Amino acid sequence: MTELLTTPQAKELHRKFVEDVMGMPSGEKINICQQCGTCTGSCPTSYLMDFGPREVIAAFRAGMIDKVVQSNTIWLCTSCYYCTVRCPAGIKITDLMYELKRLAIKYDLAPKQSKNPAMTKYFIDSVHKHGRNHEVEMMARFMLLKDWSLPFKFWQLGLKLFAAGRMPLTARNIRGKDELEKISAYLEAQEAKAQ
Amino acid sequence: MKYLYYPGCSAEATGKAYDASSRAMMDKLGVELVELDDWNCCGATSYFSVRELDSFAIAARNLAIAQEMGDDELCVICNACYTTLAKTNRYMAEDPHVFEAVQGALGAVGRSYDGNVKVRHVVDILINDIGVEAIAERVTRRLTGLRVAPYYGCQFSRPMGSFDDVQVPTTMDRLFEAMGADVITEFDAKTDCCGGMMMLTREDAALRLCHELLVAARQYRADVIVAACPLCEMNLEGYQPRVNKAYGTDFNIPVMYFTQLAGLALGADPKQLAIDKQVVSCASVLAAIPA
Amino acid sequence: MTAGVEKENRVSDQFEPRLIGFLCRWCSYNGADLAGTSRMKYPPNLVPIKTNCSGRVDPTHIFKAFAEGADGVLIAGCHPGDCHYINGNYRTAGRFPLMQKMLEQLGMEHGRVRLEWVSAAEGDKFARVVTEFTEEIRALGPLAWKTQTAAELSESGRAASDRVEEAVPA
Amino acid sequence: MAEEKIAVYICHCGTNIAGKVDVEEVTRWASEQPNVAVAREYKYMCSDPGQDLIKQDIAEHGITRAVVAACSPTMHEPTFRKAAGDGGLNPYLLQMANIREHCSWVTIDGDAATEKAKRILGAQIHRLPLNVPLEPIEVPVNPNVMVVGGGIAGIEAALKLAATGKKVYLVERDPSIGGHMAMFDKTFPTLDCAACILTPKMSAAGKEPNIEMLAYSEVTQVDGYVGNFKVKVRKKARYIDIDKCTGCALCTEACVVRKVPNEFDQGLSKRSAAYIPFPQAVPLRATIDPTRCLTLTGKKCKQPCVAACGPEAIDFEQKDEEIELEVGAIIMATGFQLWDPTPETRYSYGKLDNVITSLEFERISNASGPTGGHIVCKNGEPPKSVAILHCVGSRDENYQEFCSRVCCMYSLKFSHLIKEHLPETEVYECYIDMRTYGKGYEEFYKRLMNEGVHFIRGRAAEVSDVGLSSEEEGRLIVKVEDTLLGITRRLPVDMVILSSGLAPRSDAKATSQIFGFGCSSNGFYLERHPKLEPVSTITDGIFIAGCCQYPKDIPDTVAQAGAAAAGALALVDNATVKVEATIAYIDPEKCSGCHICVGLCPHTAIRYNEEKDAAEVIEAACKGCGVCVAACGSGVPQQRGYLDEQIFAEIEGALAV
Repeated sequence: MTELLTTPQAKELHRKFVEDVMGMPSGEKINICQQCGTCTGSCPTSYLMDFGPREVIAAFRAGMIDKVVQSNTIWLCTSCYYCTVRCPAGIKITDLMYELKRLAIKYDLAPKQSKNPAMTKYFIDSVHKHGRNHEVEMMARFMLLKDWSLPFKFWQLGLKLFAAGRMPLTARNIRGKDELEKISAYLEAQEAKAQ
Repeated sequence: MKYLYYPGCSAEATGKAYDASSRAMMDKLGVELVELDDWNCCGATSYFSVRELDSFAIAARNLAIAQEMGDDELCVICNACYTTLAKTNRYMAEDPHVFEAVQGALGAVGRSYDGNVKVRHVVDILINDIGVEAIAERVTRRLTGLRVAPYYGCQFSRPMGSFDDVQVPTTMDRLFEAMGADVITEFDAKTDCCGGMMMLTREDAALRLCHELLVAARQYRADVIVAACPLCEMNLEGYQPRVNKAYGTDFNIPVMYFTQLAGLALGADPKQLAIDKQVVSCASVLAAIPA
Repeated sequence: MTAGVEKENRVSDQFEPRLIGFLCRWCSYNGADLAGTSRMKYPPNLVPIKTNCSGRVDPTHIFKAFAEGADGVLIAGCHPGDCHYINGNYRTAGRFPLMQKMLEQLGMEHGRVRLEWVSAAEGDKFARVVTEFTEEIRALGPLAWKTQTAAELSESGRAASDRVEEAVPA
Repeated sequence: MAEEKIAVYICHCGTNIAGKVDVEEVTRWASEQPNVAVAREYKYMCSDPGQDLIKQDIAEHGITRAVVAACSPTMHEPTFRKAAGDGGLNPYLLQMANIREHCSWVTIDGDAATEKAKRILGAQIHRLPLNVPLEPIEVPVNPNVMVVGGGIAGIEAALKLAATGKKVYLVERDPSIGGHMAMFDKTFPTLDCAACILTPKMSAAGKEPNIEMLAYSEVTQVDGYVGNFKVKVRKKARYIDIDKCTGCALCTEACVVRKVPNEFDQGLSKRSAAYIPFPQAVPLRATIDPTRCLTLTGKKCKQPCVAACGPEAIDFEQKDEEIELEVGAIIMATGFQLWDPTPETRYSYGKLDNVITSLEFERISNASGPTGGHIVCKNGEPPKSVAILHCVGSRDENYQEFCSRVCCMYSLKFSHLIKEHLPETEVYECYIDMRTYGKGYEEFYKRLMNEGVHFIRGRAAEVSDVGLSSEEEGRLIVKVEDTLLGITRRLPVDMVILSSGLAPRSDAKATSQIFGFGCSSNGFYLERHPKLEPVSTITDGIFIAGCCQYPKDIPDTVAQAGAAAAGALALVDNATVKVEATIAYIDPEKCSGCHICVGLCPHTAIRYNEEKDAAEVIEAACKGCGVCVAACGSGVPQQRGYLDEQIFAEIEGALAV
């Protein structure tokens, strides 16, 4: 099964994926996937994915998880959970997608053209900075750095929202905002210790 | 009645109207919403992408505060916040490893959480605590004849389905039926995905999903779509022009937060409900229901 | 779970509790057989003793087991309603709490006796129960009763069992 | 006690035991145990040479007790006890120690297994000296047999038994026998018409003098034991004198209540309150539905049925009647029910027209069905395209985990019927795995490929009515991933057939409790042994056949029915049967007559004897549960084979190691 696990990185990703997934509650259910396709058929965005949810599991079994991590698949998951609630094998596929996102970010393997990792990053930055996600700031940053075309696409809507007071320009910080960074730092340290 | 209340980040921006209308509606029902002190972002789906434990710990900070405030229930209006917070509880209960880690992380900032604060979606509270009968009694402006398409979105009852059916939720249907509306119970797309955050990163994909939803709403002759999530509402309402542009359609279907429409039925002032803050005009809706 | 069993199964210097399991012949004994035919793995600490019905298990049997050095005793019978003898297992259920009380009066920790309903189809449940039970008793540690003589114990047991039966509604 | 000579035999069972347990060590250890005269190991104790070992040792070494450490006693205790008997030893002086199912198969570590084997064996070695010779009690056998359920399995079993001259009571819950098979149009893979092959058997069962048919009846209580069951049967009131009724059906035409959903047609047609479920019904007698009949529900009715009935068979005064029957054996053939797809909401069953179950399609395609065999949608139009969704509710942890075995084949049959009736209609089969395991099945699959059916490997995700294009508008849209292409397809169709799995009957559990045997975890009746005794239950004298045991097709069902009939015959063809000797006895001298046991005995097998002022056991009624033994404060009642001191000895032995 693992003849495809040629590169050290592929081996490492496979190992980490197995370790993490088997650590999840009922993570071992991934073993009993019937490849029935209910997940992919239910997925609102699978038609765009390099690997549909079903193929993600097939690829994992073929020792190709590294290919999946580098694919666009995981950045197209909208976390709608259709696959998870419909899976006849009880596999928590949405959680698998999160796991793959984590691997992609951890090993910096996200496809460069994909905007989602950046969006994720700005979201977290914003939360760390203010304690809450300041939508306007996040979007502004995203547009400036990632997608120049957006402001032009959205100017009409933007104006309407602004007029309606639905786009406040200044952010309010929470008192305990530094707590969030501390929490992340603590968990990062713990993880480091574990390895 | 009194509930500890978690507005969520959108409530301060695009989702202002959801926050305002929730408070106004609850007020009409004699329920006080006490805002959670110094709450932080639930982490939404983004944190899951960094370290799963981060998302749980970040979310748990809010639950810890609720515990500190001596409450064992937390009312949430945003589907994403609801799922993230509830999922945190579930995983803390299911997985001792998660429980430990979260405790440790909270400990690092001088907090602690035992996992006993029940996360309640506002719809859950309306249906199961207040009850449709009690609500029906307080209706002053019946929604007679109004074709309402309740749009639950993804994370309303998925994945947990703790207070409503995972695949075919009906709680909002029951709510608006009690208010005399002509509810489209068979609304096929009621839990389909609106595209969520993808509207910014893969607009084509998100527009396609919104288009499918709007087609379904039109097929069922909906006068209004009511949503229970800021992102759903934003995408379905705000992006209708973009959908029309992309698909050569002429959709102009009013989309409201369900709390706005419910608020109207309960006699709240449209201003309080921030109905004028909608992008697609709700005039047709207001006109359709006798004051 | 297998990993856990792996650990339990190795003969190591950690405390290995000695357990006696009274299995009703119709349901639980067959359930244990099914665990075998399905090659499920569980700790080796429990020795099964077959009775026709869990209702046959007499307080004195339990005293005897503890007196002979058992650290825990399991009674397993058919699910309520499934009893091959109509309601024998209800007798067991009625008797059990009082047996527990007695044992506690005699200074025994709660949880050294356990009652479970295991059907002939529940091989997995049998394996799970034995695994849990072994762990729990391991945690409780050895029983200090081995010093006392079987005679006096089964005597007190016999006396106590009278009290039990009087208390059980016929 | 007298010095006993115990022989110990440790079976390798090939590697099943020896692969884990150190049999040499156990043998060595056994040879050092008190009273052990001989200790041997052998590759297969159950083989003839193995059994001969026991006989030889009895002869040569004057063995007085023996224990075989091998598999479960439920497997081979009879074998070895017989061997001991043949060797001149009382069979009850031989015990088995279960070191396979309870030891070698469930233990990971070899040393641990070896130690456990010693404990299990030690318990029996300690017990043996206390064993006393027993004689199995021989009881007469009632030659009659009861068959419960009148589907193809029950009919087949009843006919086979009747042919041997045995009296058979055939109990059927519905007004007619026939079961599910009577609803089908064709049968796979041969496509012979179900009615053509079933109807003759039905009428044969109706005419067979040795079969007493109890249709529209249910078993309410079962007492007794192997060879001697007492069964209470409630004959539900038909409100028709079955002897007078000629089955002319005039009452059904006269009846004014005409809008009752017809169960036989899955509610797709209507029947009257007075009805005959289907034209070939056996017995061909009318029934009046007490829940719908105006008269019987206390409403006003001119009772045109009474006027229409020539032979004056209608009797509104009729009452349910309970009868008690005595039989020596019982065959359960209670069948299955189709899994109700309503909970699988994404398929919109019950919400969207033209989403139908397989059984509904069976009726629609049946010449005597609600549409006269014309395959049409609700609006009467033939479908231009049909999707057949496999594995509905099957192979799914949320519903039924198992595979129902027949759905793939009946789905292929449906495709063929559609293509036969409507050659222009497109048919899509959405499947996970195509399971065509039977004789001629794979060939049938190939045939359907040639008939132009579209096979899509993928489990349908959902069925919706929201069309996104002109082609989709007003039709049913099936979303499914074609897993062989890796793309998701939207199939616009006019009819969706849900190939639902076969489920245990909703009352299977309750029924199994009435008869005193168990159900498997999947809800079907539990067989005594999955391979060697698939038609027996843990209760001697009660057999199972057909889909009540597990989903199966008609050939397997008929074969199993024959096997169950043979099993029952092998029992009731004997004048007597030996039953367990392990029953209770009470020493009147010791008994204080406190009555506690009398009230506790589940089988009222203990009575209080006035002049002895003591309780006494009615041997024929005692089933040997031992409740009285445990209940008695002074330990007076004892149970043969399970004496207190025997159990004590087992405990000592188990803990001595």
